[in-house]
Amino acid sequence: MTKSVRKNTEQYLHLYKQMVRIRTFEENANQLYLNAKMPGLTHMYIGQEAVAVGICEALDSTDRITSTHRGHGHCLAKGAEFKQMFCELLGKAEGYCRGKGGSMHIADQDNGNLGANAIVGGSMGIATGAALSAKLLGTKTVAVCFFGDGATAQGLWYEVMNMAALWQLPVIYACENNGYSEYTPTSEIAAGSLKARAEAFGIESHKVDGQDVLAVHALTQGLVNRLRNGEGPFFIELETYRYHGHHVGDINRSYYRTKDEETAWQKDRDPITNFGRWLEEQDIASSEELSEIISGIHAEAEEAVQYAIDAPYPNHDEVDTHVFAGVKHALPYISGDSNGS
Amino acid sequence: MTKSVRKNTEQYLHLYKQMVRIRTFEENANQLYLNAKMPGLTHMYIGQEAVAVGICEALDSTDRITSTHRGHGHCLAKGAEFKQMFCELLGKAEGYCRGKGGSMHIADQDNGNLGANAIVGGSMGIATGAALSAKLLGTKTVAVCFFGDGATAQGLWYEVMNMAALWQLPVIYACENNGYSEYTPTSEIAAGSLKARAEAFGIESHKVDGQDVLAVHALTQGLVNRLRNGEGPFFIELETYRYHGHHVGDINRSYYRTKDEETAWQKDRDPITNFGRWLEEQDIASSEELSEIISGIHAEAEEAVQYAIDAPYPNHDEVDTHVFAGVKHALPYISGDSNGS
Amino acid sequence: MDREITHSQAVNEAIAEEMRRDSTVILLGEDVAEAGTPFKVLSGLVEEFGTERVIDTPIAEPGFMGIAVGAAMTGMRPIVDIMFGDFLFLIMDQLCNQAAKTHYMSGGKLNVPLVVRTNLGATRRSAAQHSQSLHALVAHIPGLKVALPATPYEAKGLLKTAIRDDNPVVIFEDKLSYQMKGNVPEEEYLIEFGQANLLREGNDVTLIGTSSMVQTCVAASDLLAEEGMSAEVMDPRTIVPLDERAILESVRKTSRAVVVDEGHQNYGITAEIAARISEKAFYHLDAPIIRLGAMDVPVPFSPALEDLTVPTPELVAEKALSICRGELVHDA
Amino acid sequence: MDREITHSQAVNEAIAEEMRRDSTVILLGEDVAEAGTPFKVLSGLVEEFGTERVIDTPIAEPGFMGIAVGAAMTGMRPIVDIMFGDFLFLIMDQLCNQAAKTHYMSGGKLNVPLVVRTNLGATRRSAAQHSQSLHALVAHIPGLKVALPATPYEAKGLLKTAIRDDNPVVIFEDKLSYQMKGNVPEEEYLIEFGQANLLREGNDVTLIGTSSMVQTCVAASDLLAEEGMSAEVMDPRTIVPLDERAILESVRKTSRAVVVDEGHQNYGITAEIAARISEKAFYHLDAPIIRLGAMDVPVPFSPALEDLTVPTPELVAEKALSICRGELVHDA
Ligand SMILES: Cc1ncc(C[n+]2csc(CCOP(=O)(O)OP(=O)(O)O)c2C)c(N)n1
Ligand SMILES: Cc1ncc(C[n+]2csc(CCOP(=O)(O)OP(=O)(O)O)c2C)c(N)n1
Ligand SMILES: [Mg+2]
Ligand SMILES: [Mg+2]
Repeated sequence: MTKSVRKNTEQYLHLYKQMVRIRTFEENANQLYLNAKMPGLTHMYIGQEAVAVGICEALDSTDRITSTHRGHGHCLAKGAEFKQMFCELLGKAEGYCRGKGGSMHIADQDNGNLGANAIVGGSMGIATGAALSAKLLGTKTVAVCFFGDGATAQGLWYEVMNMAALWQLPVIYACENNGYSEYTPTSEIAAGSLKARAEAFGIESHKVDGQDVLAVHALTQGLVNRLRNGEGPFFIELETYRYHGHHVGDINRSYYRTKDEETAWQKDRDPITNFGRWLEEQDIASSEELSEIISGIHAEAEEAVQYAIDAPYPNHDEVDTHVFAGVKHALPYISGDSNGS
Repeated sequence: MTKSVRKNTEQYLHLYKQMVRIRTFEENANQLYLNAKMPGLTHMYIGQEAVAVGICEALDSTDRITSTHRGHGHCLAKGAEFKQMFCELLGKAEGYCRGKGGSMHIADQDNGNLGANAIVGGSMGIATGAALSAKLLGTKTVAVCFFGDGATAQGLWYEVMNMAALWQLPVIYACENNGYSEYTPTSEIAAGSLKARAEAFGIESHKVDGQDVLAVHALTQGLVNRLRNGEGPFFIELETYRYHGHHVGDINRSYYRTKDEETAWQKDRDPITNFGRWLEEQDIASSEELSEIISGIHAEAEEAVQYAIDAPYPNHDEVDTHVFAGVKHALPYISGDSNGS
Repeated sequence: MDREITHSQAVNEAIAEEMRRDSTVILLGEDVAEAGTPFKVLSGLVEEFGTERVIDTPIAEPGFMGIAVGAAMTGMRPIVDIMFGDFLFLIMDQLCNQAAKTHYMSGGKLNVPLVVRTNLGATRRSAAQHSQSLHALVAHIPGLKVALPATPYEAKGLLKTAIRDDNPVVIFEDKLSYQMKGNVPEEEYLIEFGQANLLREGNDVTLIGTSSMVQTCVAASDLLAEEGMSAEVMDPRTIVPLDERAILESVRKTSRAVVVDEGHQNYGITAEIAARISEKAFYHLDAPIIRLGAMDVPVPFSPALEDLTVPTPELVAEKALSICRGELVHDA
Repeated sequence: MDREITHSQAVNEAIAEEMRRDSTVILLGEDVAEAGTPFKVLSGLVEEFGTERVIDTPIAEPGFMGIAVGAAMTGMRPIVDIMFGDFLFLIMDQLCNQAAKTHYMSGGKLNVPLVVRTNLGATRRSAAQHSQSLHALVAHIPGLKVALPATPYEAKGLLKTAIRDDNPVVIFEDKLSYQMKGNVPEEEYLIEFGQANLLREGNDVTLIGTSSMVQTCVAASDLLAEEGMSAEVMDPRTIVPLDERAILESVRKTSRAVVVDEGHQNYGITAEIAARISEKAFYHLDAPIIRLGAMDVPVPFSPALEDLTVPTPELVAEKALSICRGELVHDA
């Protein structure tokens, strides 16, 4: 066990915990769906945990992220709590968005998460704008824009990369390349090279194993430091894999990818298993300690799920609140009642 | 005078004539504006003639082009006539679009011009779609998408390049880099390299002197042949310059570019002067012959202008025709009169 | 001969028949081929027509919409699949500045025969960006036709007509009805645009419903019947063109109308229909026209809230009853 | 003290004052800095506020709109310049799916205080893609406020209010009126949203006009006066929120209304206003409400055609007269 490893013990364990939290959250969310306790559909982050955790651990809570339809991992990695998240997924009043957003719009402003987004690529401008604010206000904070490989097809990305590069904005474009856009291998719908696309705008670009939390974290930490010193923007392509279907209802996947491929990633490249093994090898934690971490998180999740199930829905009169900031009820307001009361 | 030059005499003279036609057309259009005879504004192509002519001379009339707000040059180079063009610019019924389109929407379907476009970048999809048709219908025709350097900022370009590359469509993206986006040097609003942006999608890319009609033509001819054989798409960046303002009303330009710069291009790099000199040097045409060409075209233009001035406006009852194909009058039609009669 | 098939099957049949009939018909969109779309509406088409005609695109709606416009101008008849109606916002420039205006701007020389197939409808717990009913936006733009099928029969007949139309047509399917069954003849048929369908005859009030709200109006008419009121139920089927004559005829008979649509109410479809009736059946009206659109809020995720935003049969019946009884008097 | 300045100067002053007052106000758009926009409306601002706050963007409307949304969510108050209202189609996703819904979707935690400044209006010989009046599209989307100034006074007061508003506001200027002069006080003032302005009092008919059509209605009222009719002229100023109370009060007094707007008529602004009046002033109406929007055709280039597409004072007066005289009876 090297000195630096010892020094970082706490952080290593934190990385591990955060990944386990995400996986545990997702397993519970999937179960809620299967038990017909969750309204609608949701997209599982399982398999990609090292990406969200490796990146977000390099950020402060005042740094901003934008997230995607597959957003629970980013939200948790940026510091969100189980209870408010499960409440949101079930449409309850105590959810992060008072149940109005749900899985695809979960946001956690206090921890700098500007929200998941149900429009593929829809948050690329938002993250870039957060970086513009940081620069203009001189906050020294940074922004990370999470998006998938499929989202690279959206023209918006090229528009905002151009401006980010011109204006040297403190933003990282983090592409989680899990190989698929819904039910289509992205290789069939993406020409050329993703990295070259960013580089063409003069943006320094990196490719990293998205299953290796330490590699992701080290790369990001370096880039974040440079962003805080006025460099940037940067692009990172993270090679990763989603274990589950595109969403919880996507069960029969054989027409677009093989079972073998799925098994291989889960067996050989699982970010949690592999990092756990490394922690043991490095004598940072014993297998028992890791099990304890896991069971503690499982218990916490179970409690949060039950809390969310029991929690109340928003009152009916909330249906037209929060349409406009500063207006209590939108319906009277739009017809000219100036207080919207 | 080499053999090949001799063989191509007719074509060389045609290139020259076409460039002179464009310049003459534009000078007349500008004069119509100055004399308050033309409704609205228009964007002069003067200075860029070698681009349109060099490219369009490599095309058949069944090949398609899409054009821009600065579109008279493309339209003429693709074979349009003065009379219908001037009529269109003056909003007359005999115009190519019956006066409904005007300068910014001039189209000439019979010669394969799918139209100018007043949305910057707006025709990038259209050209790509024309190439898709060509491929699916097996026509062996190609499509050329003309656009400016400023238009490269539009995300649409990256979206359609991706598909054109994936589907190997017979399309050339021809970027006329005249250095300016309206009143801003494009270097201030474009990061990285335009060529690299296309190359990132695996698209073979070329840069050429857009003031050298032979160079433009030779490059294009080679690429068109390859497109007809199933290769493609391609990107060409053409270095060029607009002599006039962004539009006819843009007279005071000193805040965004110097008089010296303007003079230098006009003096040293004028596509018509230089090509004329070359024609003389190569003994293809005498200075008198060139003057005759010019005065013939001037006379033709003058006549066409007068024709257009005298031509009638469309009848009032045309205002709601051509809203829907197959419907005579749109106004009754949308309220349920099935014939729109 | 009639048979029962689902809305989804009706759409699939319409496309398959037209693709067989006309080799220039092609399909473009995300996951339209092997996956047959997330709603599985297009399953089997790629097997029959191949990947040259059933084309999986990248996630680039503006891009493939633009490509479809160009393809339509040059000999093809593309059907563009926009997975959720909410993504229409991404293609507005290509649809409204290009497709809608090309025929006019070219003085009739260029045609853009394409179909945008998309959907509408809330209460699927899909939240604000996957639940909108945005047909009012495209209905406002000259040069676009807009169809709103309400049954499998209409889904097939209107879509076939749309594919054969030489203009851009936007057709909105109710995504909650894909599994709904209904009678669809085996024989080929088309449904002409601009022809409303009278579902129920009645004397006391006309209920005009579009798309998902047609069944809501039918259910409301049942509730009204229990109260001894007879309601006429009318489905315009297309909102551009709009069968104004049929609507006015009905309202002139019943003297009262409730207009129901799942788009937002404010500046929405119900306004246009109500305004036309008010103007052109003015002297026949016995009561103000009631409009019921979706509530003017972004669609909330929570089921407890979402269900409040869409008109229900009970609400339609209640409003109809109140005007029939002369109770709804804002300005007395 | 009052002075006469142009609409263009009024806009410029509003922005300059707000930028001085609040350092988080920034301007983004194409050629907004040195060029001061093609309309020269913003001249001088970059000199005072520098290129950090007056930002020339690439020609990438979706991109800089998205950036503005993100900046607004994180402490800035961006004013986004959309050079022609027609380009709104390009930013619809960022404006309507993102900006408009963020506050709601986040349960009130995130705000998007931004202004989209754009324009409307035809008859400038700019053809179909540079002449549209698209305010109906954004007015339909919950979460957006929509302002339509008609005078320099309103241009300044409404824009200042918009900049201070904590929500996304779309403000449409009439591009033909930039050189129009009007009284604008030296002292600071704001104009509250949702407060209609009564320009003329009258008894026979209410003319409700928006933006460019306010002056058309005023001119029509002059023509009507010549015929011995007294028209009330009302300018709603904002269409979201809409001052329904003021409109209804006027129509209940005059018993007749003509609604005039430069957007397309079909599924446009006039429909909503007419439908509300018809419903809520039903028992006071002596005649059908007349709607006059822009003709439902793409805007033609030819002056001979373009001028036919926009309501004129003569047309407004003629229609008003016909309802005052009880002549306009569609359904008698
Ligand atoms: C603009 C838009 N188009 C299409 C969709 C439907 N959709 C949701 S997720 C998805 C695939 C996204 O792929 P990728 O970006 O790789 O993310 P992943 O799902 O792999 O995490 C698609 C097409 C959408 N939500 N938004
Ligand atoms: C989408 C869009 N944004 C802005 C404009 C206004 N505009 C017209 S031409 C132009 C500059 C175009 O520059 P470039 O593409 O280089 O063409 P050039 O004028 O140099 O030929 C701009 C910004 C427009 N017409 N469309
Ligand atoms: Mg992916
Ligand atoms: Mg240029």
